Amino acid sequence: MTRRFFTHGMTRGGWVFLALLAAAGLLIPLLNLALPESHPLHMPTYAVTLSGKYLTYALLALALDLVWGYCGILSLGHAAFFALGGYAMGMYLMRQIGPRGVYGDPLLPDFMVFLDWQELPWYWLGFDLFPVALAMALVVPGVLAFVFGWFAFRARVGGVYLSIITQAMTYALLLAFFRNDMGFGGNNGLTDFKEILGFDLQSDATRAGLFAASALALGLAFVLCVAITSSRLGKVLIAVRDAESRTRFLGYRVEHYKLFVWTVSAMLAGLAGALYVPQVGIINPGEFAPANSIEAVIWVAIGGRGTLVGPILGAGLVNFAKSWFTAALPELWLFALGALFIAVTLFLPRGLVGSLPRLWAKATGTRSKAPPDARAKAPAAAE
Amino acid sequence: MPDEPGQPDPHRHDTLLYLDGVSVAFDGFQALNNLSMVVGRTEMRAVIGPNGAGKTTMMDVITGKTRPDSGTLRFGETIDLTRHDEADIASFGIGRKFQKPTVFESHTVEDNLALALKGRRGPFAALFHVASDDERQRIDDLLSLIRLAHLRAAPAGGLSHGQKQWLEIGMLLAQDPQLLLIDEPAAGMTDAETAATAELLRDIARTHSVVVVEHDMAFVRALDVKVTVLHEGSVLAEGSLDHVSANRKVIDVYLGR
Amino acid sequence: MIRACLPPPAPAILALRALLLLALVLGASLAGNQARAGESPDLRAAIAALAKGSFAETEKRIAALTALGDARAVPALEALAGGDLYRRKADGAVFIVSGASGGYRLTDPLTLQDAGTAGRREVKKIRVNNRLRRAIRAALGALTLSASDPARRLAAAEAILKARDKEAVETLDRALARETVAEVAAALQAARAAAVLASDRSAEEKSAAINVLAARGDREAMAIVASIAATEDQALAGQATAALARMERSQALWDVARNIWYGLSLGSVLLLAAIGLAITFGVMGVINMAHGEMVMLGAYTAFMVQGLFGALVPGQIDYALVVALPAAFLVTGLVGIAIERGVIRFLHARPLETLLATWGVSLILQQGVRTLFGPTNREVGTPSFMSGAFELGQLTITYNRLWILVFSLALFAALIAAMKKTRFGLTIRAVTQNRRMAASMGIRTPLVDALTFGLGSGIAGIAGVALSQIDNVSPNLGQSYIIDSFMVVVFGGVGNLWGTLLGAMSLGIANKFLEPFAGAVLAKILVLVFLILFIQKRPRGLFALKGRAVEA
Amino acid sequence: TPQGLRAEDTIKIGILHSLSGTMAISETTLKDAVLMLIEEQNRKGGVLGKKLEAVVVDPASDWPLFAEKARELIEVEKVAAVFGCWTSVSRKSVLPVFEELNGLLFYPLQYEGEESQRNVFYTGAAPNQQAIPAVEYLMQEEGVERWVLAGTDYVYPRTTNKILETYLKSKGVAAEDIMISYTPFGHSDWQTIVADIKAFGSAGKKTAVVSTINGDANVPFYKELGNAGIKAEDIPVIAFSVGEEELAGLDTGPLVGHLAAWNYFQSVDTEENAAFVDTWRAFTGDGERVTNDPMEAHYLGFNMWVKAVEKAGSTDPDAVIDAIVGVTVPNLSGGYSAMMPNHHITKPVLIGEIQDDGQFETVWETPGLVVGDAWSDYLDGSKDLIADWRPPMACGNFNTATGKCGGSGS
Amino acid sequence: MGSLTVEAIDLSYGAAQALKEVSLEAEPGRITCLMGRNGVGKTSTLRAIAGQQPISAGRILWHGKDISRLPAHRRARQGIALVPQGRDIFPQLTVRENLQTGFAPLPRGERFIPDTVFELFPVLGDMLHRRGGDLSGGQQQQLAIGRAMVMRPALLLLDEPTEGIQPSVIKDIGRAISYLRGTGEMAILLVEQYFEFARDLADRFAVMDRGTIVLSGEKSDLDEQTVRAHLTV
Ligand SMILES: Nc1ncnc2c1ncn2[C@@H]1O[C@H](COP(=O)(O)OP(=O)(O)OP(=O)(O)O)[C@@H](O)[C@H]1O
Ligand SMILES: Nc1ncnc2c1ncn2[C@@H]1O[C@H](COP(=O)(O)OP(=O)(O)OP(=O)(O)O)[C@@H](O)[C@H]1O
Ligand SMILES: NC(N)=O
Ligand SMILES: [Mg+2]
Ligand SMILES: [Mg+2]
Repeated sequence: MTRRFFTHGMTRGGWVFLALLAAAGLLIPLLNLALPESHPLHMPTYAVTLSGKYLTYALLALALDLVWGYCGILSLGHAAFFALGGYAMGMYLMRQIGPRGVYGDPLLPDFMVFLDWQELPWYWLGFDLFPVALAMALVVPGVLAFVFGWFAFRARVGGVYLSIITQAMTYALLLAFFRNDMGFGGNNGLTDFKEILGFDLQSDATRAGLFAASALALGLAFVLCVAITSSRLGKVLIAVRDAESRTRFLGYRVEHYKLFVWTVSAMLAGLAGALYVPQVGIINPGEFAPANSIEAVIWVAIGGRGTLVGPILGAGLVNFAKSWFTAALPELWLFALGALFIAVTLFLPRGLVGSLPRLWAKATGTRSKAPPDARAKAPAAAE
Repeated sequence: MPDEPGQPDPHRHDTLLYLDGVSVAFDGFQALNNLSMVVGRTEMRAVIGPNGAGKTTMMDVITGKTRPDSGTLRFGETIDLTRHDEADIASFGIGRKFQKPTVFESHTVEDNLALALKGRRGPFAALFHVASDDERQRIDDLLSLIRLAHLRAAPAGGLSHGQKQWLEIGMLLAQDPQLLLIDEPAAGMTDAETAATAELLRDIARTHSVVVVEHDMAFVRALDVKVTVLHEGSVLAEGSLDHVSANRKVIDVYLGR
Repeated sequence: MIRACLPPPAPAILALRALLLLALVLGASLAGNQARAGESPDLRAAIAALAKGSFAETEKRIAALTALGDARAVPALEALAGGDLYRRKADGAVFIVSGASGGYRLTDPLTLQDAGTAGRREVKKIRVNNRLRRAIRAALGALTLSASDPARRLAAAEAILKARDKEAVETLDRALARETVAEVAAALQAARAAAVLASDRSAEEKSAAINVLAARGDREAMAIVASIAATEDQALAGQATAALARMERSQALWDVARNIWYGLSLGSVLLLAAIGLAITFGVMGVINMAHGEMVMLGAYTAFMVQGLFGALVPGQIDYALVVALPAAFLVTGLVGIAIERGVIRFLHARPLETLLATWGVSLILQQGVRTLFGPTNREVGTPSFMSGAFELGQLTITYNRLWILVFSLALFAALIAAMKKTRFGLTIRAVTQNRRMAASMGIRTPLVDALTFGLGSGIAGIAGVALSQIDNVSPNLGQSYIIDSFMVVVFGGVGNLWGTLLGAMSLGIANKFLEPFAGAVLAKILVLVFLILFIQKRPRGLFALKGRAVEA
Repeated sequence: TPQGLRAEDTIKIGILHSLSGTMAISETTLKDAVLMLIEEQNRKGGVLGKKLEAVVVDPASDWPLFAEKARELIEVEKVAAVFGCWTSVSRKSVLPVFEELNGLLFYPLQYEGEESQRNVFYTGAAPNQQAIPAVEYLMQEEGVERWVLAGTDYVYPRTTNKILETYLKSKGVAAEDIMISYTPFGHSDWQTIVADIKAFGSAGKKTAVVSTINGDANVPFYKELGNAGIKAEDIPVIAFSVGEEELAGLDTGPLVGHLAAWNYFQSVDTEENAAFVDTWRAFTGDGERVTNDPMEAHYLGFNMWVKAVEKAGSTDPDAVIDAIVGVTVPNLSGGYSAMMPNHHITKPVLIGEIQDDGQFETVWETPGLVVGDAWSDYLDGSKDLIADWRPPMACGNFNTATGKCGGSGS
Repeated sequence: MGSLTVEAIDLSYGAAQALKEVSLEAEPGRITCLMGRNGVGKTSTLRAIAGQQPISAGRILWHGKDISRLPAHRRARQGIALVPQGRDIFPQLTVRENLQTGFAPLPRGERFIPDTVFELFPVLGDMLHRRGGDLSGGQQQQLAIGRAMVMRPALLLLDEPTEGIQPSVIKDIGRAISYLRGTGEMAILLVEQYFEFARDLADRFAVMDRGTIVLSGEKSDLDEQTVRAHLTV
């Protein structure tokens, strides 16, 4: 029954994706750890960490697609959930530093010492335990999303209004976390991590392990999203996206549906953030920046909204392009990236995954099963 | 002035829908004006009236889309409809077909019906829902009834106007509500289809309560039920079609000569 | 006793004070002195002496110069304060210098006669710092209390008020007797009151002085009265305390007025930033992430126009900004049209994707400007009519803020008239509500789309010209406004221009009322939280459109 | 080892400055400055007979991207040294990377101190090389008794102000004579704060503003200040983050007399500086282009690295780290700056007043050079700490009270 | 040869073909009535003529000139007006403004709303300042017709104009249409399900089924039973 629940909606593409992900999750660490540096197939640690980061971005994109692609909620604040998850993990990593900080205080992180904090604030308690921190990485974004969604969806805030208040939310959090008084390290955030679960964060094995963990998390999240979207609940979500008020007249409590996916999505984003932080080594309020949320939206759009594989590819592609361009064309890369965004919108109107099969079908003359229509209603302005 | 003032009695056992003194104004325009009406269990009622008389607004009020400024609105014996929202009201058993057809455009015709099917509406129920044979059968039946079986897998967004009307009727039937509110079902149908629809509704009304709004007099005649004429937000006349069509006022404001 | 409350004065200041007094005593006869302007070797030597030694020594020499009590020293002192006094390396002679092509034009500091030119390397500027400037200002105050220009007399009175010199009372009395301009007289009165309070004059006189200062009511006066409130004299202290309480009450009212003014002024900036977006996003439904860059392009146009003005009609820089307005409208309007024709028009059926494409456009424009103009700030000069400030009661109103408020309201009025009263406005609205049907009504939808986007962009450009007066002109300019702009449009209610106006003003005022006690950071957070809560109450903004028409 | 792989005939230098995003406005100049230094060095024949090759990346004002790019520079590009970072957070972000991969970072900005890392060389000012002398100047030369500490809300201003607060109090300034105000990054509406400053300054005591306001927020701040008629003679503002580059976007007419404290001004009148300015203008092809303090810091850092490499005969980081301490190079203000064992350098402190041509005029300078202090003497947690990377101590946070390496403990 | 000649047009929505070789004619002073069951392609035909949907084959001639490639607004400017199915009122424009959108193809001097509009639909006159989207269904239908009349078209395309309209107004509309025919200046193409209404007005009939014309001709030549047969399932 459970097996059926998780797999009945899986398409062939989905299986292929999972297989590739599993292969990458195993192979990349192996190529990094088992092969000597001189071997042509050796995977440099730099690339492992980078790919691990992409995977966490992909997880964020997947979470966003769940609400935007399937339920029409355009969140311009998803980075907030990501960052909160990241902070939860960052706090754990911070506590793991122990007396190895520059001031050697066994309890207080460095930034607290030089700002003269005498004791650990209560909300830092318990974060020395990994399970607590991991749980918080899910619970904090989840609770914030739940409370935010509870009010917003009940009040029937929708369309661009919802988008903008999600942006206001992340912006407010950005400013709040900037404040040194908040006790999260102000603008510098949390950094200088040493180890996770006793493993040295600077060792290749830990990095490979984090990569594999990210792949696993992404795989599980993907399966969960497939299950959700292919269930009747998924169909209700699409119905809400297309004609919200009509759905109500059928007796569906739209706000409950929205709240459900919204919260699930926020928790997935939090998980992504928690996996992101140990791999990049820093979490600071910059992660709350509205531009980050917008970028995540762009990954989804590029990959193909309303397809689950699309956002994953989109996140990977855009970030790979960014990594590559910023080194290869440091002074022109914005032109390249900007042009990429425009080109994809114009020439691949349904994103990579939405459009390529069509183009392929056109080219080969075969017909393919189209993904759920990714077009949405006009924003309130045009309605 | 209503010439057959039916005394509404909310406590009658066979009263399903009870409206008393319902008024709604939009920016000062009185769309419903002290409207009172009673619909009994398994009663079918036809509502006619000039464009802008308030027929659709009445349905909006009953289904929770529009809040009345004043008046009583009761469903069954106990439920005060003014205290509930659309989803609640739908789950009490009030279904509606809109004047302007609204369907889920990116869902297939079949999924549109499946979503409308009677059943538990919570997110978790939906998450773990598995389609039963009964449900599949019911969808098949409805598809052939609304003559869209050949388009069952087509996205509803691509249907013609009339096909969407039919799909909406199908969705309403799938809901299997106690009370069906049907706004202009015959619009865009051929005469033959209109007749068939009237037949279908009569059939349904044996076990359900139905309120139909329609401007097609042939259709209303075929229904052969009590007719309520609305005008400027309140009841102008009530009675059999022959009775109301003889009313001078009804002729003046509605039927014309 | 009063001295005891004041900080121990630095010796230099004491010396100055004595000199000031001396100068004041001589003040009355200065006008006469000027008349028999014989060449005074002392004066020339004293001026030449300014060119040598450390700041501390120069300060002493200024004192010595002032002590001569000769108003002919004024130009030299002013030039020194303004950094225009130079020493010729060859002979150590001192000149007032002004720029001329290829070198400097020299003016004799005493005779004010032209003294030829000098190359850049032949003269050396005489250094000043704030301490010297302050000394000069005080000295000039003494020397100018009887100047013919009322503005200078006013400045002199204010300088004496700041100095709170107990010895100045008689001098001020004499000046008051001569004074004809009410404003200057009031300042002299206040300065006299300050002096009286610092002296050991009678209690009645002091009591009267407290009333004079209480009537003035500003913070300067409050500080003086507060120092009296802390003295031993029971009666006076009581009176001062009461006066202080009155002043504080009126100050509190002025604070409210001040916050409203600041709020309106911040609101006008928000309005300017948002108004173009109210068209491209509010009316057309394009999630226009490149809006900020349109504002930025407008600001850069102002920079360019100013450059051209500087080259073509030097000296008329004031008009550059006026010319920049239409220029910016054209430039950004055309860019907007190009964007609409090149990108947006393919996305009319997919409004959400405009976010993606316009984000791309914004990246390209930012980098384009960075490549073209460099990453650093550009200077857009302030025209004279926008510099400085005036006082309105206890309010300091800066001209640039006032102009920006007026301008934003004018722009808003023009736009609303265009949208509601003209045929073009009607077609814009028709096209954006139902493009296909509008075409079937014979409306040239492609043209209207392009012009509408052009209009929104052009207006953003105009706003950019205005914003160049208060903010950085840099490639990042647009990014700093984009979020606020969206907030304003959404808060006001998408598609409602009046909502944008009210939204901008109320967010501005809310911010400015919160800021004094919450601090700038927390105030901003609170405003955002308020916005989130407000939208729960009114899910379609301040000026929500209601009814079927919206849901249809 | 990396040395073995670096067999090419060029030595790569990494440049890690944001060329896009919010910091591009400041950092792009530094990228150009390093490119110029590299070009100059190559003209002189390079280093160890090899040409230098710049590797420019754009971390795009995105802090995690700084770490990623740092890793790329060291691990993939195998650069010998990196010149980069501006904000403290970007430095914090890359620190672990430089530590893990044993790279070299030259950080050119004045910063909050409280740090000394083996792989990092701090060529900008520590607080004792900027903030404290600035306040001393105001106290002594201008007789300031009342202080507004206005800053952007992040760690550099916070720490600096904390140090200053302790310092001022130790000099007998009362708590009510200190006003502290923080604003968000990019704050642009300064009306309230400027009015508050005006009010605070009208209490009859000589008042000054110590500004740690960051980059973008300065232009609107000074515009408001100028328009509100706050004259330097009345309430001088001394800034630690406003240099020639920031002033380039302003009409400085109304701001004449306001101050800044740095270790270098473009107006410094020395042969070296004249040459530096000329080279810079030639390099950028812009005859009006200004120079600033962080550029000088890179100039010093770069020359120190060159000298250290030549001294060590190798670009190997360990060798350079050992060799560079004690290296002395001429600075642009006429003296010699030395790399100290704590990886900070010696610098003169200059106080300058803004002129109406957008330049600063030095009105005061320290008689000699000041040694950068990694750990402030005015903070409880750090007053016992020192840093010394020479063997045998080789410690960035040695506690003189406990005699141990590893911070103050408790 | 009518002034409107539709020659064997094809039209597809994506992969689905909706029209196959549809040919039609309409001429001034006459009413051509297009009938057929739901989904057979009536609306698609009108959209093709009005230029709202591109055709993939065939030609559309207007006064002998091929207009098949012209954008919709150019066709409107040549006198083709559409009363669409579903009304397509501009929801946030007032009734007056909705009517004024019809001015676009008119020369400046003729930009007024003809009195006949208000005579025919007095309710519009009463509600000039109400937003179009707030009107009841039938009122919107009346507005859609009125709006087309403002354009003073030479070819009027009416897609089920009686849908949702009260009986008395249907009669008025019928009278109005015959009046317009009577002026002899307007060609009218009427899509209608309401058989009696169509029969009373039509001069010519065309009946569609599954995207093609299956029957057409002068009313006099056609037998009512045959036509009706094509409309039942
Ligand atoms: N939001 C609103 N603002 C103003 N008037 C409104 C609004 N909503 C409805 N009305 C008016 O209320 C009246 C009743 O409309 P309603 O749709 O109920 O009529 P109806 O009886 O259904 O007409 P029809 O037969 O044409 O469908 C109409 O005159 C309409 O214009
Ligand atoms: N936008 C669309 N996308 C895809 N298919 C469409 C679209 N519009 C119409 N169709 C299909 O084209 C066919 C013809 O539709 P059309 O609207 O022309 O029919 P109609 O004759 O006007 O029907 P009705 O009487 O119901 O209005 C139908 O099968 C319909 O499913
Ligand atoms: N280190 C600084 N100035 O951010
Ligand atoms: Mg109706
Ligand atoms: Mg149709």
